Amino acid sequence: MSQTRKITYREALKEAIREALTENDKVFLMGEDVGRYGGAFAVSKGLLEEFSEERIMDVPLSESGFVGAGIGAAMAGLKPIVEVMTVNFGLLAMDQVVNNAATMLHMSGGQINVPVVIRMSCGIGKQLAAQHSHSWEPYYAHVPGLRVISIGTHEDARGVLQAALQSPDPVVIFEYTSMLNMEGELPEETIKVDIESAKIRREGTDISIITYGAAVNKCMEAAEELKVEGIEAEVLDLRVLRPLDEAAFLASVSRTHRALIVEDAWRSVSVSSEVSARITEKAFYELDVPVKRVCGAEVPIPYPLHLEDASVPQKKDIVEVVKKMIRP
Amino acid sequence: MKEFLMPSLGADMEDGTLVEWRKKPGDPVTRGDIIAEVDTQKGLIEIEVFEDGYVDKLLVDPGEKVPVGTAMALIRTGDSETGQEKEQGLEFPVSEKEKVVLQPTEEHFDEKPLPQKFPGKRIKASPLARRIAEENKIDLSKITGTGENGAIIKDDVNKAIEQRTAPETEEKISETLPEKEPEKIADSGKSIRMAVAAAMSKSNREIPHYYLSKKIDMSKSLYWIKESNKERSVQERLLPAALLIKAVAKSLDEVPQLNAVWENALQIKNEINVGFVVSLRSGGIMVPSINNADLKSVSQIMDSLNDLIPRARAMKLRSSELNSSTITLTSLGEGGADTLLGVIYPPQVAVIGFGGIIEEAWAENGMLGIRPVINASLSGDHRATDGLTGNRFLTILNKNLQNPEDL
Amino acid sequence: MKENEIKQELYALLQQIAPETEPSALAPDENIKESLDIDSFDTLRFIVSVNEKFEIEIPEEDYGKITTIGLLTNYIQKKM
Amino acid sequence: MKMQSKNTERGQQLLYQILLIRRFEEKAAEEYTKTKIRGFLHLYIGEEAVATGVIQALKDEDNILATYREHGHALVRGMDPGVIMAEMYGKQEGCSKGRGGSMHLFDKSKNFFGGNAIVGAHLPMAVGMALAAKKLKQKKITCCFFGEGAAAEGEFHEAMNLASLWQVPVLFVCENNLYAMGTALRYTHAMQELAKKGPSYKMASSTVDGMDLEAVMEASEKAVKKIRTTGKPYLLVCNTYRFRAHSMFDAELYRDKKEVDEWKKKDPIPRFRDSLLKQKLITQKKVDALEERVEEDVKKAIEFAETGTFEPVENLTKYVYSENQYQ
Repeated sequence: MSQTRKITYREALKEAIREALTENDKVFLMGEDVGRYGGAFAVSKGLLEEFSEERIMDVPLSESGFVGAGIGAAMAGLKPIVEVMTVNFGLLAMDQVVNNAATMLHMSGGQINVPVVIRMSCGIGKQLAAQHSHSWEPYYAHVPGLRVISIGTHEDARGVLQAALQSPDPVVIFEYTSMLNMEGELPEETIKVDIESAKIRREGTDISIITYGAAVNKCMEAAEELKVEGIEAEVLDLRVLRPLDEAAFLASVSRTHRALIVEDAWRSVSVSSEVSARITEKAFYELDVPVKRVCGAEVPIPYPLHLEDASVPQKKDIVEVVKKMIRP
Repeated sequence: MKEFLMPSLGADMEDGTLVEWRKKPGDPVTRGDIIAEVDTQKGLIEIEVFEDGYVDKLLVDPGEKVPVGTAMALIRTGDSETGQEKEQGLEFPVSEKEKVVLQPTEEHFDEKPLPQKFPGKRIKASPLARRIAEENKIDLSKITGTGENGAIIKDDVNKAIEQRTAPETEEKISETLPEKEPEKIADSGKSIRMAVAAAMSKSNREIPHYYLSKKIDMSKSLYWIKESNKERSVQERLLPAALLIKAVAKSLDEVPQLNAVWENALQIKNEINVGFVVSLRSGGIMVPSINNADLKSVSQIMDSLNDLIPRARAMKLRSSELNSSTITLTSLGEGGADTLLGVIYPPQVAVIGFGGIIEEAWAENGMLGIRPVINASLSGDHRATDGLTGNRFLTILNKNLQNPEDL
Repeated sequence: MKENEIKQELYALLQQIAPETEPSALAPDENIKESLDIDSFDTLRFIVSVNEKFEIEIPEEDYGKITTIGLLTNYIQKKM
Repeated sequence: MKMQSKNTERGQQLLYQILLIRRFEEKAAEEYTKTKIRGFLHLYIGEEAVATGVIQALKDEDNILATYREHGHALVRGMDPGVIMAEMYGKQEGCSKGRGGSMHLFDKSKNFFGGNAIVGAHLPMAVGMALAAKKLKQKKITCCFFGEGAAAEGEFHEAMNLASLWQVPVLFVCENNLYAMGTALRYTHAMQELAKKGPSYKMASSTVDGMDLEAVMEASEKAVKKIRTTGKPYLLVCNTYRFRAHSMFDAELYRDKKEVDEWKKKDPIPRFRDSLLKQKLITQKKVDALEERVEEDVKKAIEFAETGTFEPVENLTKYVYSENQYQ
C-alpha cells in the first residue's frame, strides 16, 4: 500500500488549479470573485497572492460575456479555466456554451478547436431554496460537442482538471458545494484520471447502482449498509456524463442483472433516463428486474430542511429500493 | 386462466383461418390435445393445446382469419392465478402435474411476444429469466415467480432447471395421444406451393449456402437391409430411407453445430429432430419431424415413417410434427437424379440431400468393382458453419453407413 | 380368383395410393412405378396391401418380378 | 481626397473587391432560386463599402469575426470565391467542408472566425480573442462586425464593458443598416446615435457614412491606428443600407419602396468608381476590363461549386469531438 493523506474536496480542487497554473503559463483562472474574495466557496483562496492578477482574473457579473471571452481566448491559443460561480447562473451563459463552444469545431469543418474548461459548482443541501439549488447536469449532457464531467470523489476533484486541460474540446466540470468540507483519502503521489471513462467505486455482485456527483457518496454509504444485510452492491460512478461511457454500465449490469440509477437531478429527461434507456436497448436480456431510478423530486427545491431533504435521494431511499429489487 | 393463441408455426406464418373447433366450452383438455383445425398457407393444420384444464370460452368463430398471437380461447388451468392452487389442486385433479418443463412447442412459440392488447395475461418474467428458460427449454408457464409482483426471475428458472425430471417420459406422452381423423381436407395444394415458395425464397435470399457432396458405397447398408428384411413380414420391412435418417441423426451427435438454428447467432439444439421431406402427389412438400431420431432404432424410425408419410400425404399432420425439426433430410429414392443439393429451411442451418442409389464402377484397394452408390450432399448455412464442419459430417456419415449393424 | 378379378383388385389398391391416377388405363406390360409415378415408400405400401389382400408372402428378392400389372397378376395367381 | 495618396493599382484592387462582392451575391441569389443553395441566404448588397473599407485597414494576422451576412467580409479577407460558393452549395470542398453553409464561413489560416449566427453572441468571443492576444503579447487586433440589432443585446453591453475594462484591442464595427431584420432602428433603440454607447463604457468611438468606401477606409484606418497605439478597444459605427431583403424569403412589408430607391442613389459602387474616374486613378476601359474579370471569377466560382462533391453520410458525426483527444 502506498502512503495516503487526508484532504478535503475543496483543497483537492485548489491543488489541481494550482498545479495547472504552475505547469502551464497559458492557463489562467477567470470568474466572479475568484481573486480578491478568494472564491465564492474559498476554492481559489490565496491563489491571487500566489500567482497574479493576470492569472487569477476577477470578472464582472456578466456570465455570457466572460464565458464567451473564455471561449474566444481558448480559440486564440490560451487555456482558460472559466469558473461560473454556481450552475444556477450558468444559464445566463448557456448560449455561449451550447451555440459557440459546442458548435465551433463542427461548424468550421474541423478547423477551430475550443479547448476551454468551464467549472461550475452545483447541487443541493444548504437550504438555498429554489433558485440556488439546481442540478442541471442533464442540460449540458444533452449537447454534442461538450465533454461533461461530474466530480463525485476526492480523487476526481484532484485529477479531473489536469485531464480536462489536455482536451482540445470544451469541457464542463460540475463540482458539488455540499462536498467541499468533506475529507477523503488520497495517495501521496500524483493522481492520473481520465475524462473518458466511468469508474467502479465499489465492486458488487447483486446490483449495479449507477450514479454520479454528490450522489456517489450516498450510494457508497448505502452499499455499506446493504452489505450488513448480505447484499453486495456495485457502485458505478458515471463521472463522464457526455459522452457516456456506455460500455462500463452495460458491462456492470450484465454482471449483476439489476440496475438502479441514482441522481439528484429531476427525474424527467435526465441522465438517468438516458442510462435507463440504453440499458433497456442494449442489455435487455441481462435484466432480471426492471431498471429502477431514485431521482430528485420534480419540484422547485423548497427552503425548509426537511422538505429539501425529501426532494433529493437519501441513503435510506437507496437502501429501501435496492432491498425491494433484490428481495421483493 | 390461460389464453390459447393462434400459434406461429414457422417464421413464414402470419395468420390462420379457424376451420373448426374440436373442443367446446366445458370440455377438459390435456396438453397435446387437438383443440382446433386451422387453415394456413401451408394447408389445414391441427392445432394442439399446451395447457391442462378446461375450455372456458371460445373467442374466435370458424371462418375467421386471425393473426398469429391472437387469443382464440380461454383455458381454465389448475395453477392459474395464485401460486397456492398448484400445490393444493383445488378445483381439478391435475393428473401429471409435475410432468412439467419440456416445451414441445420450442422457441417459435415463445419468441413471438403476445400482442400488447392483452398485457395482463402475459407470463410475467424478467428478460433474463426468459432468455435462460429459452436456452434450457423451460416452460415458464409452469413456474411460480418469486420476483416483484410474482414475476419469474433468474433464480426461479435456475431452480426449475435443477428440478427437471427425465425428459423421455414427456416425449412418450405426446406420442401416444389418441389420433382423430379429420373429416375434411382443405384443397390446399395451391397454398402449400405458395408456402414452399415463400420459405425457399427467404432461404435463398438470406442464407449464404455452401454445398458439399460425397459418394458413399451403399453395398454394406443395402445388404444389411436385405438380410434384415428377410426376417421381417412385409409390414415390417425397412426402406433405405429409415437407415439414412438414423445414420444422419447419429452423425449429428458428433457434429452438433449442424443440428441448430440461426437466429442472429448459432443456437445448437439439444434434441435431434430430423425433418423428412415428403413430396405430395399434388405438388409441394410436407416436412414432418422424426423427433429424437438419434435415440430411436431403425425399426422405430421406419414405424414413424409408416405413420407420418400417409398422414403427410393426406395433410393430416399435427402442428408439432411440422415445426419441431432441427435439421432437414431430403431423399430422391431410386431412379431419377444422382445428386440433390437442398435449400435450407430457415431457421435451420443445414439440409442433407440424398440422390438416387445407382450402380457405379468403384475402385477400392486397387480393384475395380460395381457398387450401389449414393450421392450424399450437405447444404450448409455459411453464417453458422464452415466447409470444415460439413466435411467432418459427411466423413462420419460415410463411416456410419459402412457399419449399418451399429446403427 | 380370375385374372380379371385380380386386376380389378389391383386397380383399386393402386387407386388408394395414387388417387389422382387411372390405374385401369395401364397396359399389361407397362411399368407400374414409372407410369403412376410412385416412390419407394408407396411401392412398399402397395406391396403390403397386396400381401394383405391376397394373403401371399412376397419376399424382397421378388420385387423385380412384379413390375407390371401383367407380371403381378401372374405372380399372384401362382402364389395363391 | 484620401485616394490621391494611393496609387492606381490600389484603387483598381479595391474596385475589383467591391464589385466581386456585388456580382458574387447576385449570382448566389440566382443559384438560390434554382435551389442550389438552401437554408438562409443573407445578402450584403448595398453594404459592401463597410467590409471593403474596414478590412483593407487590417493586417492579415488580425482576427475577424463577422455575422451571418458575411460573404463580403470573407471575400475581402482573401478567401477563394469558389471555396465560399462550394460552402454555400454544401460541398465538402467548401471552406467549412460544407458543414456550415452561407452563415458559417470559416478559414482559420486567414484568421477568419465566422460566420456567427446568434446575434450578439460572437462579441464576447471577440473580446476573449483580443484578451488572448494581449496575454500572449501578440500585436494583433480583433475586428468584430455586428449589426445595430446586436447592439440591443445584453452581450453587446457585456462585451463593451469587458473589452474596455480589460483594455484589449478590439475594433467593434457596428454595421447600422437601420433594420434589425424587419424592425427599424427607431423601434429598437432609445439612444439611436449608436456611437454614443462607446463613451458610456469609456471607449473611443466614431460614426462614418458606410455608403462611401473612401470615408470608411479613412475612418477605419484612424480607428485601427488608435487601437494599435493604445491597446484599447474602439467602436466604429458605419451607417449603411441593405438594398435587398433581409433573407431570401422576405416580403419587405416593413419599409417603403421609395426609401429603398432613395438609398440606392447612394450605391457605394458607382460612387467609388466615379470617384476613381474623376481622380484619373482609373480609365473606363480598365473599369470594363475589371467588370469582365469579376464576371469570369464568379463563373469560375460557380463551376468549382458545381463540380464539388458531397461528403458521404458515413462522415455525419465527424467534427463533434476532436479526433486526437489529448494534446
